[in-house]
Amino acid sequence: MSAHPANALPLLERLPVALRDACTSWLPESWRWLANSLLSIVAIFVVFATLFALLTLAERKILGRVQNRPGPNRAPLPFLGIRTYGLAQPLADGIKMLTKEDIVPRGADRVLHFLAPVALLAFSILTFAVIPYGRALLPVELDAAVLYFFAAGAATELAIFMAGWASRNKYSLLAAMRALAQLISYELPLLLSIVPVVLVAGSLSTSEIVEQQGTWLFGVFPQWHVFTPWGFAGFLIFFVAALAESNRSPFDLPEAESELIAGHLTEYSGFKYALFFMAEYFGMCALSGMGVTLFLGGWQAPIPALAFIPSYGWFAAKLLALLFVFMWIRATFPRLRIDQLTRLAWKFLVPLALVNLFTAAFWVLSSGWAGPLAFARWLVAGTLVLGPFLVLGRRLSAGLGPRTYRYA
Amino acid sequence: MLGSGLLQGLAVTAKNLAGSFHDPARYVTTEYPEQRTKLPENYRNFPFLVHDDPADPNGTLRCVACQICEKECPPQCIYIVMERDEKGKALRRPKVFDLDISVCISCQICVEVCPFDAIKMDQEYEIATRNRFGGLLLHREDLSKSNAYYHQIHPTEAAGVDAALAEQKAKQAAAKAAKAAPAPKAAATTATPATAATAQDSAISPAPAAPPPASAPDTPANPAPANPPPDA
Amino acid sequence: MSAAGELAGLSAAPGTTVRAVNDPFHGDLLEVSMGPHHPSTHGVFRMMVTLDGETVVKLKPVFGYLHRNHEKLGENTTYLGSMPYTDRLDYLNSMTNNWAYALAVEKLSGQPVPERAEYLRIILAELTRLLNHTCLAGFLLQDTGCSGTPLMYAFREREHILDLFEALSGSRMMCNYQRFGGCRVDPTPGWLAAAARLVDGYGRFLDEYEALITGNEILMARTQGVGVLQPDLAVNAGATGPMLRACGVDYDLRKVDGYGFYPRFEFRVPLGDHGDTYDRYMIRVLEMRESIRILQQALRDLPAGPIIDAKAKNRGLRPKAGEAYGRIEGPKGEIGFYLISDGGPNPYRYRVRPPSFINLTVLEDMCLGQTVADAVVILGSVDIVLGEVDR
Amino acid sequence: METPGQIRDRILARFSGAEVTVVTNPGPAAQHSLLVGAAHATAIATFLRDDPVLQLDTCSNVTGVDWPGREIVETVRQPLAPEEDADPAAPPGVIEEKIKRLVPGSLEVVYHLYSVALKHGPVILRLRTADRAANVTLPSLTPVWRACEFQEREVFDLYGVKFTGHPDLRRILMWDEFQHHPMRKDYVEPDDYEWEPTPHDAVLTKARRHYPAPPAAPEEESTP
Amino acid sequence: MSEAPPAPAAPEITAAERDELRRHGILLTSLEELYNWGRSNSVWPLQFGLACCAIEMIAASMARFDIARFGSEVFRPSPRQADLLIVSGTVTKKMAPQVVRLWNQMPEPKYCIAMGACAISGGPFKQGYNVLKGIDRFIPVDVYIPGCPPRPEALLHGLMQLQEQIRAQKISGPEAPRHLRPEASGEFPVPEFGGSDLVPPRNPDLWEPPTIVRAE
Repeated sequence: MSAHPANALPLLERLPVALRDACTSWLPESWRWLANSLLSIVAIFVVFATLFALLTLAERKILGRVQNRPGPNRAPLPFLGIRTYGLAQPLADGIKMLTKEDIVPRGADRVLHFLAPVALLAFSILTFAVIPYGRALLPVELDAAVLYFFAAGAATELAIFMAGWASRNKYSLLAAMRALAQLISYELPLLLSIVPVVLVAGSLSTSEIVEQQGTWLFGVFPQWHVFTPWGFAGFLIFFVAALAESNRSPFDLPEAESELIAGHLTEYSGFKYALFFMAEYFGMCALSGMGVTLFLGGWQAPIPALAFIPSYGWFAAKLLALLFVFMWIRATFPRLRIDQLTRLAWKFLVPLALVNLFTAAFWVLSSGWAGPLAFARWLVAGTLVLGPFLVLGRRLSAGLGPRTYRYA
Repeated sequence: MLGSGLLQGLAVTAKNLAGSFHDPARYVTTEYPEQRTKLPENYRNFPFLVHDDPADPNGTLRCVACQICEKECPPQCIYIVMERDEKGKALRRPKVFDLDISVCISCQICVEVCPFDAIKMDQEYEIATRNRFGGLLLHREDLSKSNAYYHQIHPTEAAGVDAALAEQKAKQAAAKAAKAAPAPKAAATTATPATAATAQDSAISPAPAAPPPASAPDTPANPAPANPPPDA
Repeated sequence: MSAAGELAGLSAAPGTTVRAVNDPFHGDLLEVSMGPHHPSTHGVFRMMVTLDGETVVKLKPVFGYLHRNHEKLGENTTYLGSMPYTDRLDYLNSMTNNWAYALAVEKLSGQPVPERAEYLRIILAELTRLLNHTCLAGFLLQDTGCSGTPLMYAFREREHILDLFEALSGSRMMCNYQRFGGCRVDPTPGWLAAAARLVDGYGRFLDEYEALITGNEILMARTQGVGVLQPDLAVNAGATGPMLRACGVDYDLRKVDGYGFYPRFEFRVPLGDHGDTYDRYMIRVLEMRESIRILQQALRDLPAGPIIDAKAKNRGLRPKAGEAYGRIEGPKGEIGFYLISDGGPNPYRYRVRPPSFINLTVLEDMCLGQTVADAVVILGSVDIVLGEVDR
Repeated sequence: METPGQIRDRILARFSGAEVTVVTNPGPAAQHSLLVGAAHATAIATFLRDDPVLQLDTCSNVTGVDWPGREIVETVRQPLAPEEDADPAAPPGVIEEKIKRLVPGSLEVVYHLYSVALKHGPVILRLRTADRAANVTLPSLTPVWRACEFQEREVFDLYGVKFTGHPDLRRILMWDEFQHHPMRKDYVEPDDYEWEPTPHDAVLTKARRHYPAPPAAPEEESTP
Repeated sequence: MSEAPPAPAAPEITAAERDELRRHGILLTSLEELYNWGRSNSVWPLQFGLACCAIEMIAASMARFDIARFGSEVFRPSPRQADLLIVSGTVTKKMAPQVVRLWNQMPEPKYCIAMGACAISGGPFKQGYNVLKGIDRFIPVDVYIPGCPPRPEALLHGLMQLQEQIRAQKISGPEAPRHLRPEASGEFPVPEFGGSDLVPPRNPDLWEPPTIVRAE
């Protein structure tokens, strides 16, 4: 974990680390790091597995509320029979999934069919290692943390391809091809969208990036990257690409229910299916976490007055807010088509991200401008962001638009 | 601008999300089984047989086993055997009245064609069962329900039926007294002022229900005019 | 987009030659059988799709998975006995099916219909049109990949219409309401007031629905220019209803045949210019707004009087020998009944002209050259109900 | 719109040797139809479609009808051969004769044609096969109206009319292995009513076949 | 594994052993309850509509009735992830093999609800030549919901009946459900298309025509 001067922090802030240290303090020094790492892994896994369970429920509830209905609310607690607004629902689903028969289709590649969900989950867990969850909570301090994150994250699509290929099902195969196309298309804008952050921060270390966002303009306005023109654009590009990377609506093409039954999941049952589901949510969490880290100030409080709330609290709040947006979007949008998906990536997001790189460069260059020049700086950067957006947006939606109709 | 339509859509869903917590129009769930939608009076689900005396549910069935409904039933789910005495004389009541609700489509044609107001539509729908053959073939005993029950589920319609029957009885009595031509045949055509007028209001209109029209003749099998039959 | 147009020639579709499935030069084609169990085939429809990558190069519909012998049963049942069966043809729109059948029988037997009944038929038919188009909008958006939200809103409104149907006819879906020579149940003032409230509020629902989705760029991208149908092909292939009008062909039986009392009402017929999926969707939305106008007029002007002709015979109807073809503008297109009577209690021949079945004739023409995702959406925009397609 | 008679006359003027007769409809609907011989059917259909006065550009409905062979008693009026010296102005003598005749069955296909462009219709075409067994071939009108494609397939499937010139004549509603044409009046459906809770005579008879000796029915308790 | 309630103690069983057995039994009962609780509250239906009843099934999942409250709104399009087959509508003979195939593709434990008259007996269409007279001729049905179509509430009622049935299941012993008995297969023979009917027209192991008991 990070090398913060732990004692300088308030108790609440230190609490998770202190607990861990208390647990391992009896071990000899040479063993302690291993135990610490294992404990961190377990802690992360437990936290995110619980979050996954709650997120599935939250998603069903939010979808329900958007659709004017309550969502799951009847499953009583086991043995007690008390209804708790459906809190027990994920547990019931989990028990059922665990005990469900596991079917491997005849003619499927048994090894790959088994490996795919495992690999997917493994890769998505790997990405959790470099996200700073709090001031003192960074599992692995890596110099090239951002690079590591995207390298591990990209491998998940490979697992989807494995699943699609191994299932020996035509729908799964189509899904596999879609997943690959999607991977290739969206890895680029995803990476390009964070280059400006790296450029401005001058570091690939996530903790460093978060630290740098910890200042306040006039003591009120947080200096998060999203509140700059390039950061805003970068965040939007990142978010769209993250939606695509985590196969969420409107980019859930591999799983496209109305077209490909369940896509790469068509032949998965029982616990393997649950693993896929889990990995999807883990991926979503990881990407949201990275988005929070890079653009939304990580664990920093929005105003200094609220800094007494522990940093991991802020991180969690921002993470949940982003996840809510994921679900909100899922509740609203139709799905894109595969060619439109790739076109959106190559003809819109990638050029925008490239231009955004220049905007960021300009931002860095003009960092000394003050007074009226500061205004000019915003104006120029804003134009650099908005102009290409309008031009490219118009080109992208050429020929599309509302129509007027005649009457006989 | 690209994205404005998307934002508009998000606004609508957000409005519904928030509205589901305070706006009854945006939270429309009836939490069955704790809450139930009030069934409109006209609601129909499977027929039943009306009997007049709860003390003798099978003896006072209005059904005379004329088998008209059996013949007219589109999916052919009614089976009637008339009861006969030792000499083979028809007793004008059903010995067997079986109704297969695994086939019945609740089309109400049996009710429309019945000249004796003997078969009416029930409103029971919680009849899911594990027993395919035992649970879904209803016999005369299962089908027989009291007139009071009929009044309970279709009050307006039942009142009309009762009035018509009383009228018919009075007329029969009068006819008998006058030793006039045998009435029953003509009486059979007396209209059921069937499906009730206020029946439709109860479930849908929070506004005070309008007074029922004097009579609403609408049994197409027997399109009686609005005024009572001439021989009444 | 243009590919479909080029291929839409009259001779093209049935025998269009495509590459061999196993082609050493260009790579293999993928044959996918979509359906009869598929989330987007609206029941048990099946499409044998041949794909080149994601592009559809051949599409053969397979029918019959819901062929429940409606016509044969109709020939073994009395005229009245077939009425509840028509409910189950296009099970979303029992009221219009009832009307079409009643109309055909009335033509066959020369049965007049009282004025109030004609008004009621129009009210219920237009409510059915609202119901059907609302559901279609929901299902179509479900096919484009919405996670249920538009469908939920559509069904929320549908429930309100169903409440009206249930209060009037006793059943939510299988109304069995029309009779030869009139209708079965007279609505009460309370029912009419409830209907008027619903009609007045429906415009607001449509506004919200359109705000949710009509301007959505993703929907436009998914539907504009997708599944273009040429007007001359549409006419030749017997397409009817909103599908035909989306191609810009002005043909609405309510205007053309003027059955019922439609000529008394003021309404317009919206026409599309592109004939694509978006037009098919929008035409339905605009038709709903016209339906609201018709409903407002009908509810305002509903005359008093009997709801069924005094001489009308339903039970034991034996029309004179002869034949009749009666058709109305159903929500899905021209729904017609062709009846031949030999003077008996059952029709000698009972034939349903199913609009969604015949509208599917051009499915392959619309889908060729599009992607598999489009095929699903195009099928959704045809608006089929399998009960009617297979009968 | 022209009456069926006018249309027939125009067709006959255009195609010499074509068989076209007006079939009158005695019912109140009075939708009369044209019975067209198979030989010229495609040409006549094309003519109807392209004729500027009619422009029957769409075929709304295609129906199969089965007319099984039946025995009819009909009165035949035959003019007596005029006698040599009869007054030519007098009406020729007639003898009436009642004969029993076996009308051979046929399969009929009915096409309802409408004009979308001119908004009129219907013009009803009827085509008849020679019999119901061997000669059940009719020309397909799908090349003229695409609308007939699936409907003719349906008629083929359910009635067994073979349409020549149809691009894709396969069974459409029943499965390919199916051997019968179920909408024909003499079709016997498979015997799969093994048990029906409310059997009717026909069904009960069928069901009995599965139970050569049905178990003795217990007497239902009679109503007091 | 032993029976859930400990058997009447045979003389050679000591008190300690009986205690042990009882503990075992309690553990088993708790396990059973947890297992049944999990399954009964997470019944995911197959997204599979056949006819009219499918519309009411969809309506049951919509806002007014909201089958999600029971945890069952996850209509899975793939049979591999589904627990419940709602046969919602007329099963034609042309469709019957596909339905059986879908049933076979579902992993155990799986349940089947026959929704509506057509699925139970062929309903109004039972006299049709292409209509299967009840899906229970080929696959085992757990709950029958009559109606044409049943109201959405009736479907919910049927679902609740199914939940009750699941909760009452034993995980061992002779009355254990099919999926826990090794000798019982969850796979059922798929009928084939014959010249005039399905071959065979029913699954003789599963469905025997009951005897006609009918007073004349």
